[in-house]
Amino acid sequence: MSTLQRDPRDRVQVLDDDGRVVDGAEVPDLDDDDLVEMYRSMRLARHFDERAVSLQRQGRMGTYPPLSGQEGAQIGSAAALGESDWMVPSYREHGAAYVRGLELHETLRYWMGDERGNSLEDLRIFPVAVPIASQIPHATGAAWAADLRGNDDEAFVCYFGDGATSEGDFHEGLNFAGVFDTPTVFFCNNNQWAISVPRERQTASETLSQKAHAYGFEGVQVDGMDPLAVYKVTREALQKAKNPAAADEASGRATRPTLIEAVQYRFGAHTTADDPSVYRDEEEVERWKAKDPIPRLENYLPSTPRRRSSGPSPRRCSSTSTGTCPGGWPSSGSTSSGFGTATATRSY
Amino acid sequence: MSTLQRDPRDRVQVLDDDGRVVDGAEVPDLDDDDLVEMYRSMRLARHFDERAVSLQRQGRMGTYPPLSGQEGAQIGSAAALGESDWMVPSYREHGAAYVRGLELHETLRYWMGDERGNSLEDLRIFPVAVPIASQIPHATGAAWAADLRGNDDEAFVCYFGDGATSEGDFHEGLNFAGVFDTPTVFFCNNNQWAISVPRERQTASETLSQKAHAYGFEGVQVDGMDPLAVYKVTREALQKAKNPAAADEASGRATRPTLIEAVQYRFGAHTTADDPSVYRDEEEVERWKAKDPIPRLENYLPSTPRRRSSGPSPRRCSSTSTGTCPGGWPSSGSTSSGFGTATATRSY
Amino acid sequence: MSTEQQVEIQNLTLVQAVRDGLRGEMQRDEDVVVLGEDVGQNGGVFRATEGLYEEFGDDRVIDTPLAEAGIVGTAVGMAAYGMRPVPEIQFSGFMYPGFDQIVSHAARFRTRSRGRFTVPMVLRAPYGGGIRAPEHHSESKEAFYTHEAGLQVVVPSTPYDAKGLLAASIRDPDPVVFLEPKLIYRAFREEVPDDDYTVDLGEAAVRREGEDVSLFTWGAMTRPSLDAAEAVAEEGIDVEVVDLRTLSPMDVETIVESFKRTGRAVVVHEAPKTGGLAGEITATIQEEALYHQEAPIARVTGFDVPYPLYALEDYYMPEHARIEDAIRDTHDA
Amino acid sequence: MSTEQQVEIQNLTLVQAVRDGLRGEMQRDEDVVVLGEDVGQNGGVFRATEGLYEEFGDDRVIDTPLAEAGIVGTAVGMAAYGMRPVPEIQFSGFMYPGFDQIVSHAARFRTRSRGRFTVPMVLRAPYGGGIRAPEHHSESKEAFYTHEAGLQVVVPSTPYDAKGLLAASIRDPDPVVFLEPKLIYRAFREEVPDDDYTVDLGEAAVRREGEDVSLFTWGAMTRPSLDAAEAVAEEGIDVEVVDLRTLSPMDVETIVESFKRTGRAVVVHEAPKTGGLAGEITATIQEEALYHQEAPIARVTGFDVPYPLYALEDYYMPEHARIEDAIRDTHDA
Ligand SMILES: Cc1ncc(C[n+]2csc(CCOP(=O)(O)OP(=O)(O)O)c2C)c(N)n1
Ligand SMILES: Cc1ncc(C[n+]2csc(CCOP(=O)(O)OP(=O)(O)O)c2C)c(N)n1
Ligand SMILES: [Mg+2]
Ligand SMILES: [Mg+2]
Repeated sequence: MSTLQRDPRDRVQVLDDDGRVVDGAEVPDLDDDDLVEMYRSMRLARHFDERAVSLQRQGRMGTYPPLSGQEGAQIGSAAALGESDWMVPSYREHGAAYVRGLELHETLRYWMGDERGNSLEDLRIFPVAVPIASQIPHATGAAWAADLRGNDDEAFVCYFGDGATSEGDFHEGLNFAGVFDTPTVFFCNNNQWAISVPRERQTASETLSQKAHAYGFEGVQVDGMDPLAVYKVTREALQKAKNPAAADEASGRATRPTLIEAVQYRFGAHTTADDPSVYRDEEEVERWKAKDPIPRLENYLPSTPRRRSSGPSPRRCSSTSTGTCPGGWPSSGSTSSGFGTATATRSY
Repeated sequence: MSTLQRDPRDRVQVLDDDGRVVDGAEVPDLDDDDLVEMYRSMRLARHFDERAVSLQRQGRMGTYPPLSGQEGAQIGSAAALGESDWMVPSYREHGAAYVRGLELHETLRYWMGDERGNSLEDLRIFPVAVPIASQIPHATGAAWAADLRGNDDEAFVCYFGDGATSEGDFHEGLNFAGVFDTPTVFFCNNNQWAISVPRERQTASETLSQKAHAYGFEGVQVDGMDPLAVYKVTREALQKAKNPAAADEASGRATRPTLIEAVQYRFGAHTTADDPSVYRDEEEVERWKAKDPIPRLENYLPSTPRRRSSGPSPRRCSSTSTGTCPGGWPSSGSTSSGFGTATATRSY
Repeated sequence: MSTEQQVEIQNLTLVQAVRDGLRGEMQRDEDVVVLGEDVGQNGGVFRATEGLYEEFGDDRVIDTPLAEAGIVGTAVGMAAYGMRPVPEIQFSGFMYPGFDQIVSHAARFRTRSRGRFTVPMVLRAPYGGGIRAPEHHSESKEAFYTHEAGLQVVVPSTPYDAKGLLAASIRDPDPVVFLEPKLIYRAFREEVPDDDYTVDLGEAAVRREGEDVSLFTWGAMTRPSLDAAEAVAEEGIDVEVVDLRTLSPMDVETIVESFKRTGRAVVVHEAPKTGGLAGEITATIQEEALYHQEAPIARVTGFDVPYPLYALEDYYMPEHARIEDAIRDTHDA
Repeated sequence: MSTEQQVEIQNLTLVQAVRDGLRGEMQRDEDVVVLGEDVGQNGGVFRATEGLYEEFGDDRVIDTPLAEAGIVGTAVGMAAYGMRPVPEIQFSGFMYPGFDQIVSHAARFRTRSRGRFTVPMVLRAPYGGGIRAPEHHSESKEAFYTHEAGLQVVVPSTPYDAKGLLAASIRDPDPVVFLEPKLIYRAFREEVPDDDYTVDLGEAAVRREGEDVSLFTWGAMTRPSLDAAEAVAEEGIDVEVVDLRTLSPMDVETIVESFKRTGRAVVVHEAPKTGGLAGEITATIQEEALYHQEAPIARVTGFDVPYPLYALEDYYMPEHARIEDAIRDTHDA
């Protein structure tokens, strides 16, 4: 059974809080290079985040939305994208966009108030969306267009927060996806807070993932601070988006879209303009810090099966390498992750 | 178990298509006068509808939205309202509004292009809402206000169609109702069509009632052409709205709002400007006509327990009787239906 | 194609010309898709998409769920991906649930991404009053859209223009709000070439030349304006009637040039006066040509009230008597 | 209340005055409730509701789900029921998801029901640019709301007015869109009476008297306009600066009376030029007082582009140099 077919209240996990594989969990098929790259990207994202917050404090950057705590969800999900897949971010996906090939200086440039940091040539990343949930219908529409054009190897991952699920655009975007069966993966970063509003105030529904049933497709809840579990469900959802019949061989009735609720926590402030101490306890933060995705993956790494990557990995599309991205990326039929080797030579 | 706690796919019925009580169904506690009044109102609504369509054809009225086929849902639900309850209609609830006390000539006046037909003094009816689903947040907000004011005997029934469930306003209105636990009954007249768009094109979800689970409250599907079943579920939902703990004595955890999906059919055109032969088969219409709520209730009437109403019925609020509606209506604690005797003297 | 059909195609109503324009563009370019409520099998509530579903199928003429933000928002996504969606909103009064997607997204993708993503989308909606319709079916709020810099706004007033402007809009790389005056959907016919052609965006049309007073208008108000011009012509007042056709970007050159000759102007629109486009036009004229101005510029518009239900709409809509009076006053001032 | 607090209360920033106004009205009238995103425990992202949650509790200072149509729509329902909700939209650029509820419902319940239902709601939103914020956080689209007849639109420019206009708005039986210029939320302090008071809607304030040129503006543009007036005063140009305060209904009398004296005018606003209120004001002036007009009325406004990210916003916003130039040109024309 695909993990996507679980009860939405049944949270998918691969690693426990200490980085040990949980009983019965199936570890996703990632080779060591990919795992190391995943780890490296998570560390880099955290480091970038700290630097960005400090640049803002120094008055060298405008308001910035930090991501610390959410690296597992961002890197785990972005790593699952194939080269021909698309990413439709909110405003906090710096780490995910980096995995996809966006240079970090472009992210800085954008948050320093320059639209050119948002001009993501050939990366298959939509521009940063500030109005909450507004990007969701875009993801549905673009995926629908890909489907109408017969581009069967393209699926779309659309990111948004727990707060976004309350907006009409969430409802209409997911409902269209269900009706037109578009290849869209709706990835909800439930970080427990929408600025100062806690998840319970956002909706009375027990889980966010179960909202998928209102639209006739599958919803799944995953431990968003477990990068391997996130990778796994995102990968399965992407595969289903591109080939729903194969994803559910039994019935052949699976539909393309999936709603993933990645349960996680934002360690820092909502943005640099926010002071979370006004609305939440330090104790709560500490509790969630015990699930920090970075030490978790770090603890897991020594116990990997030690497989090397087979064959040449596809390169991350990177403007520093060849300037533009090769039009002919390997097809998403390839099982390789979104990571490549080109970045391994960078030093930070 | 309250019928509201059923699986949303399990359609509540009291009468079968021929007007016989279905096995195991509990007939709602309505006395003969009420049943006859219900029947009379349904006939009257049908008759009014036919006259209105013909007035429009004669050029004596503007566009008019007919209700034929939907009398069971309209009269059955409106009869369940207590005097202190409120009705928030869409644009097709002429029958429901009549039960609530709106004179039919006011309805004609409105559709003849005069806002005064919409100035519903003291009837606890909100004005006709033309933009689809826009009245849903109003119903949530007004119910919320009643709750904040401590007016515990007021619940709100909000009507809308199957098409309305696709709008953001539906989502936001129901989500707020769940979060703030407002005394609102969301009554969806699923008449299978939104102009020419069939129910299946509206959403991929199996039922509309199950959408309630996305908002953390109960959803129930009812045979909308069975006035007794409609009365029953609406009554239960209203009681729960006003006293959720009592409604679910076992757990005491029931929430106030309910989504009712009343499955039915519009026999006529969407409006007098519409030609349904372009998009649907006469055969389908005939199939649904076999469920016509009027002969169904007519067949049932001879088999009632023949109880007379006990005590004075509350009067329908009627502008022809005393001009205005008595401020001190009997409290909704009374088990009487929304019908009264004042109208029984009218002839049509 | 039968001869009979060819003859029909040459002499079309405005709504038929819209349909013909859509059809031509859909034949020309596979990326053009039509989506909206009841646009498919039903052919649109005004029949503007009649026959397209049969000709192009469900993948290109798409009945959507009842959700305007969803319609506009998914169309924005489609357009950003590279298609040319032509969403229809059933009445312009129902564009507001999709307003955020129109003004915050369709209008901004190009700037937001510095040209990486554009939104070649044409958002069609029947608009304006006078057809004895229910509440919200008679809106005329073009000023909302002309105030948003990333949008182009077009209102045709003739069948020929409707087809040509629609084609130009669909081929344009940026979003167009295409408002169709439903009062004149079937009011008259005009010869419309069978072949596809475009009418350039941003160019006004002088419908009647005149030397005494310039009258600026668009859409359904063009006809009563022309009628009024004919009526006052008998009194010796020679009115130039300019149909703006594209409201954003506005053809300021033609407006100013006409005004410089006449020194007097009347602006006519259905929308409420305050904040309506007549104010913008007046301000522009006095900026560019104040020293030619001989009289106050008159605004003949709807009133500053919510559009009434139909029993009162005849009092609301500008009609030729009000226009005539304004012309006379302006002429005599 | 301690003396220290009393002193503070007398000398408030604009955002503190808003808070003080809310507090006073909530104390006066139990029906007043505040709702919106982060207005509760967090006290609002600009601290406009700070302390209210603690004082009035969760039933009157309500954190809502993240949904603007839901916020406005439920507030409309509350208001129709008889309460006096004061919803906050976090930034005016996020009012659009709720636009339908604002223009089609808040603005129309009275007319729709011929007075049976009214909507005594005040929709507050921080608005305008200049604070180096992300996209959509610097909007200035008051013209959208002034074009909708059923809405009143208010923009305070001083702490005293903010409190008094807000109180008047809350007590008004009809809906008010209350736009708070966030650039000056904390720019300066002013003596504000501790007691409650109202500043009447619909009345402009002459901030500086002058004989040569009338300058009409509102909100955050009032200060650079006054600065510009002082600067040109040294050159002998005497500018009258009129702060409109209420944009709808507009105080046409004060505008026209001032203009009749000066014969020259400059209108200053942040919103894009095309379709901005400067056009409306100009058109009104020339209707009412053309024969007093000595020079074209200048519009100093934002540009007809989407509001840029902050690296360019200083070029976008009108500042006193641009205003000075316009005054000089108008004076010398
Ligand atoms: C339509 C809209 N309303 C309000 C805001 C202001 N705002 C920015 S982020 C935010 C909270 C978002 O919460 P969530 O969706 O959970 O995402 P998170 O920030 O937690 O990642 C709000 C209210 C906005 N950007 N857009
Ligand atoms: C926001 C909005 N969009 C579109 C319309 C046009 N319209 C009027 S009724 C209707 C279909 C409504 O279908 P449904 O909700 O099922 O109600 P029914 O008419 O079947 O009772 C449409 C699209 C509208 N009134 N409001
Ligand atoms: Mg969140
Ligand atoms: Mg329906």
